[in-house]
Amino acid sequence: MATQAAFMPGAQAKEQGVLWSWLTTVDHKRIGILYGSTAFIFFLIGGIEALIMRLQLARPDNTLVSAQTFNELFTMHGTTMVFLAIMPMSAAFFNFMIPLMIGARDVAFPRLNALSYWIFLSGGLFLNASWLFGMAPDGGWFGYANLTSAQFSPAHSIDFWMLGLQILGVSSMLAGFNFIVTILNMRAPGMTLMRMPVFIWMSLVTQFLLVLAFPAITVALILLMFDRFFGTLFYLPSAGGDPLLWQHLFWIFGHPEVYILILPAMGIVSEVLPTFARKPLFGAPVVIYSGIMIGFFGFGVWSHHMFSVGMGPVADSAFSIATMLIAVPTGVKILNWISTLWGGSIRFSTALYFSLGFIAMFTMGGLSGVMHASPPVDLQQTDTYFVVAHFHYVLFGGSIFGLFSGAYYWWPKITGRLLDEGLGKLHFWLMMIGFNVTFFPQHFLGLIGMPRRIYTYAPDLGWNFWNMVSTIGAFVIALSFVVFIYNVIKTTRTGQVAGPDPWDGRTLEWSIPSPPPVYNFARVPTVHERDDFWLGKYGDGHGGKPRGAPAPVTAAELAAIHMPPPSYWPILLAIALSIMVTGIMISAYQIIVGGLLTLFLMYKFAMEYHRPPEGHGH
Amino acid sequence: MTKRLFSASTARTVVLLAGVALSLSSCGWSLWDNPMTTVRPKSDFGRWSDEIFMLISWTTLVIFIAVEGALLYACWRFRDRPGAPIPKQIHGHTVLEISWTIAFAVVLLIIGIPTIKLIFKTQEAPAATALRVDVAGKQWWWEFSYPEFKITTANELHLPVGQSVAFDLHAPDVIHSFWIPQLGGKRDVVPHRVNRIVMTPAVPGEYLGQCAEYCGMSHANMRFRVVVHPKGEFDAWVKAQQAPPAESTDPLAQQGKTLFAQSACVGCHTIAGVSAGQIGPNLTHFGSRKSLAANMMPNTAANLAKWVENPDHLKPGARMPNLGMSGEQSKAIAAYLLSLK
Amino acid sequence: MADHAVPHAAHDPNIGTTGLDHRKMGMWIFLGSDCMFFGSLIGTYLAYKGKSLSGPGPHDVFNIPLTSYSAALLLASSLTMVLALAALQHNRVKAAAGWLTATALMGLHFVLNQVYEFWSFAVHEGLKLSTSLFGSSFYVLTGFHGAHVTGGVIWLLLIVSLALRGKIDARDYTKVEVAGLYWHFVDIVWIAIFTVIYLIP
Amino acid sequence: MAEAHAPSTAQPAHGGGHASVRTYVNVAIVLAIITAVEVATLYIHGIPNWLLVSSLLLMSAAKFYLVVGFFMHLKYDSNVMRSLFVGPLIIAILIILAVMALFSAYILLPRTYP
Repeated sequence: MATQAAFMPGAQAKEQGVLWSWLTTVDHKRIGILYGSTAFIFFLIGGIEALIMRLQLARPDNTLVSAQTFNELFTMHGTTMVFLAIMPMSAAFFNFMIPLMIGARDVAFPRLNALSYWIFLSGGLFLNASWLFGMAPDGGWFGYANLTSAQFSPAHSIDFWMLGLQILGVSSMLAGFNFIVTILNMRAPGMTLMRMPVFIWMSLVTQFLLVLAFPAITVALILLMFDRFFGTLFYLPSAGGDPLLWQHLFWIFGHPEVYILILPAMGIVSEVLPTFARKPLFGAPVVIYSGIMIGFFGFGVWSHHMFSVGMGPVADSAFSIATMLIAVPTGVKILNWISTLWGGSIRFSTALYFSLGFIAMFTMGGLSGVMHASPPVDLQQTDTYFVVAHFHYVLFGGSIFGLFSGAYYWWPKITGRLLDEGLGKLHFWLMMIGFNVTFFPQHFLGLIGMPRRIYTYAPDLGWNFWNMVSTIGAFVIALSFVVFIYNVIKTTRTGQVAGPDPWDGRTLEWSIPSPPPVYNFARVPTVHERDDFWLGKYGDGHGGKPRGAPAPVTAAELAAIHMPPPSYWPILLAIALSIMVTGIMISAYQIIVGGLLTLFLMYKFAMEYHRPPEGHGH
Repeated sequence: MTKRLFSASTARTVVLLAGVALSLSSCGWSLWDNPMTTVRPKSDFGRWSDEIFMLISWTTLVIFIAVEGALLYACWRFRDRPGAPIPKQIHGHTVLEISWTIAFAVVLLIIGIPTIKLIFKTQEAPAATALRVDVAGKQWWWEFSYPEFKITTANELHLPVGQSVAFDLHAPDVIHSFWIPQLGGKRDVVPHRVNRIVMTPAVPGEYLGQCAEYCGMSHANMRFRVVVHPKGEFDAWVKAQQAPPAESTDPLAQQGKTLFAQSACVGCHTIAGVSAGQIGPNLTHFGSRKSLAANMMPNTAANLAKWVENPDHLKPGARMPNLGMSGEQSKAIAAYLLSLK
Repeated sequence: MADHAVPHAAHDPNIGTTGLDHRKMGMWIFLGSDCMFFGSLIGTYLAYKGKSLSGPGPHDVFNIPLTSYSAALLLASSLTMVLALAALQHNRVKAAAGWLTATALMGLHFVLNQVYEFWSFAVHEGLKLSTSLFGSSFYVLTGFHGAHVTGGVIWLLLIVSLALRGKIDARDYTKVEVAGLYWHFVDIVWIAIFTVIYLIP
Repeated sequence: MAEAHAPSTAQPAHGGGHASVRTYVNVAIVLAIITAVEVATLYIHGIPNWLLVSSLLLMSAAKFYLVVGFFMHLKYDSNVMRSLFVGPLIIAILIILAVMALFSAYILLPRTYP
């Protein structure tokens, strides 16, 4: 048990077959790829749901789908995009890039990392399995009480949603603990916090938001579960319960969640711009502090989602002011990004296109957000398509553009091959045009009174034209992803081989081969500055000379690298946990059996490496 | 591989953004005048919100143009040129950072101060002279009661022009949101508490309202109609509503009345002098209403007969059960209900 | 004892480049996160305080002497927990196992007290989960705390079983320390609950 | 906080070691005394409510501090560990206070309907 044999790269995979090696992998890079590809599939599912909704809304009084189906579609679209697409796509980059960018060989808890992925997968499958049972959730991604109570939603659809989110929450929090420890505790020698790449900083803030925001929704969902299954009265108005309690708990989670979705993209942009402008990030400490400010204030603005519920003028004013304050660090970030470009020597790669798209579109989303910070204005706009437009400018124009910037930027690092730049730019322009055609008219629709979450509308309200435009735009977006998928397929075999540093990068991940070896760094680097790799190549411009190539790595150094071997406990534990949680819908015996199994597997999991390898300590 | 297509792509960016700006500035204006527009306010409350909205819109438009302009200019001006040296490695500029932080704070003050003032102004207690209307949002229709006049009606709200109105909002089932876009912002209708919204309609006319908080299957069909009357007209409307329902001599309507009184209808609906059900809409003056099923369709005999026959077919999830009425029976009931002027 | 972590950092996968232990840091973050969990539950309880429409109120049912005894039990178990850690750090494995057993037993006693408390509230005072907002929020809050204690008891007993099988010695003190952090946290949550829910009128 | 925890420059930071068994026992005695006083205050009549509530909160904060500081060694531990726990604790307390304020607004400032 105490002998943790040195795991030599690749050896295990050859012995045990490809599938088994992926099921048992604890390599952060493989887990990152699993996260990314799973999330992309869920992203496509969520996108198809959106297309069906757009088709339904293309014409007034349309009957393509029923009211019930439409309500299921928008519920699942929101839930899927937030929890199964954007968050895990970010997690893919956290997994793959964090260790590489801080000069580590793996994350702090590799098996916990695998566990997070398998729990995420089971949560995603569970949530989508509801379609197969004809019981897709229909309470909205926000699931406002008391519509979700047993009285108004007696079917299991809400249970699928409630338990699915609970499972996904466990996954996110485990990943959060893991990455916080990884970032704080596994940085390469010399990499102080202020020398960390800005992407790592934004990831760190995101992880803190995750581990601190998810408990609130966990509690909200627990209360809902008790209401639905055990007869408690938390959201039951007739017993004095207040449905607004749900809204408060939900948005205490939900607003930080917005920053969970956008901060990773901001981090990516903060890496891509300096690389292609060939200039350091302007005011990097300011960008970092802004990110921290956004994260911290993110916990103090939740009620701006609730201006219309009647909290009274004092609370309205307090949350309005707090919300406006949060616009300051956000605006400061945008100006710092533009200043990074200023005076640079900008190379227009696809990755940079997407980052520029991020800045342009996120600025719009941010500015329409300022409108909602003013409660009197918000009262007209909340729950209309104006808000739909606003948050798609933030989450699609922001997060998705940012994540695709990261995808084009790090693709060569992950796969060893470059994506085709021509197809990439086609993807960008189709997505940019399609996105604006889809969502810009929704500002108009909101201002002329179209409420959200309606499956049909009357023909005489002046909404027909813009709805049709919006639907057409949605299909242009879909086309852009066809181009992306084609690009991926085409370049997998024939793409140009990237080499370790295709973009003339600035951070540590570009100092190692593409794709990186299992152990990442043959020799753990020592860091002297932010953008250390760049300074090593070019000097600091103030007389600091470029550093020469490092001494070649010796066989003895390679032999001394210990990597954790694969483990099948994470996937088993994830299965057991799912058995336990889903038992709530099926039978108490299943909960007990699943619970005991979970406990047993946790014990086996913990005891797999009871002791560190021999030679430690004394 | 990263250096090609520069000028062409920039040109496309410019064209695209110009197009966006154009659509913002030119085609926008002509389409604001719609039945549920929020930017042509017809009440004091709506007008105040709209003033702040315009203030923020213009402010943010200036910022928008400045930021996007700077972005595009930077992309054009500092594009990579062949053989260009490594640019100067600038790490930041403290004075700049401080000054744009302050600039943002100033902009927010410009927006924030009137906002806070307006929050308090719009949430003051209503004047003693204000007309009180109790609004109940139910799955999926609206009930309006005027306690001063002892009138209850459904899905059609009648208001006098120029008089302050205080709506007290109740929700017996789930959360809804009361919204008449042309008369101002919405206020959620929350079980367990009574919310209030106060406004003074300024222009007579017909407006549309709709539930704006997702409330279940037929949320999209929870609409209502608002009629703002000139003063005298409103009084006449009140009088008509207070009167007992008209008695029709039409035999079909008479037959319908008998059917109504003998069937399950009476369990849910009130018709003064006939029944006293509390669950569904009050039908005492149903014939005077212009629309049916929470403003889903015109209140015609044909529509009404279809509705009585199978409510769920017209309005998914409708709480009114299918009573198994035959075509003849439902036509009779429709004739009766429409006679209730 | 591993007093010099840095030289070994390259070998021990649990020690990071800052010289801090991953597991300990992870536990602290978990506890920070759990603060939000109990914070939300306590917030719920307080939001609903005094808003029940019926049923017995808090001070009709509370058995303060019993709960004070439970609170004292948990505090005492915190002491035995640190004593266990101190013993293990000096490689006195048997003593450590003894203190751990004492800790777990006190925890178990606490849980049994709570079971008795719930039972007597339900049977004698007529306060059930579905009686009133107070019943709902009280049982869910204290019940989740009780579940945390139960989890802790199982954890401690597993460590005791390892110790009895000779699988734990001074090298493994971090395992006990991390379990201890969790245990003390459960204790401080009870300190808060005891004051906010039981004592404050 | 940033520069103080540069990797490889930090001191080895271990729990234990800094506090002796004697300290632990002393802390436990103080905890027991505070608890006794807490419970005792309940049985003294005539204390004004504000004084009772604030003294109870103060005493439980003291207990909280003692357990976290000594039993959990946070007093001796690295700044990283301290901020990992104290930061979230502060956010949690602020949120509890905000929720209380939001839900009591209806009691403190009743909206009078004529």
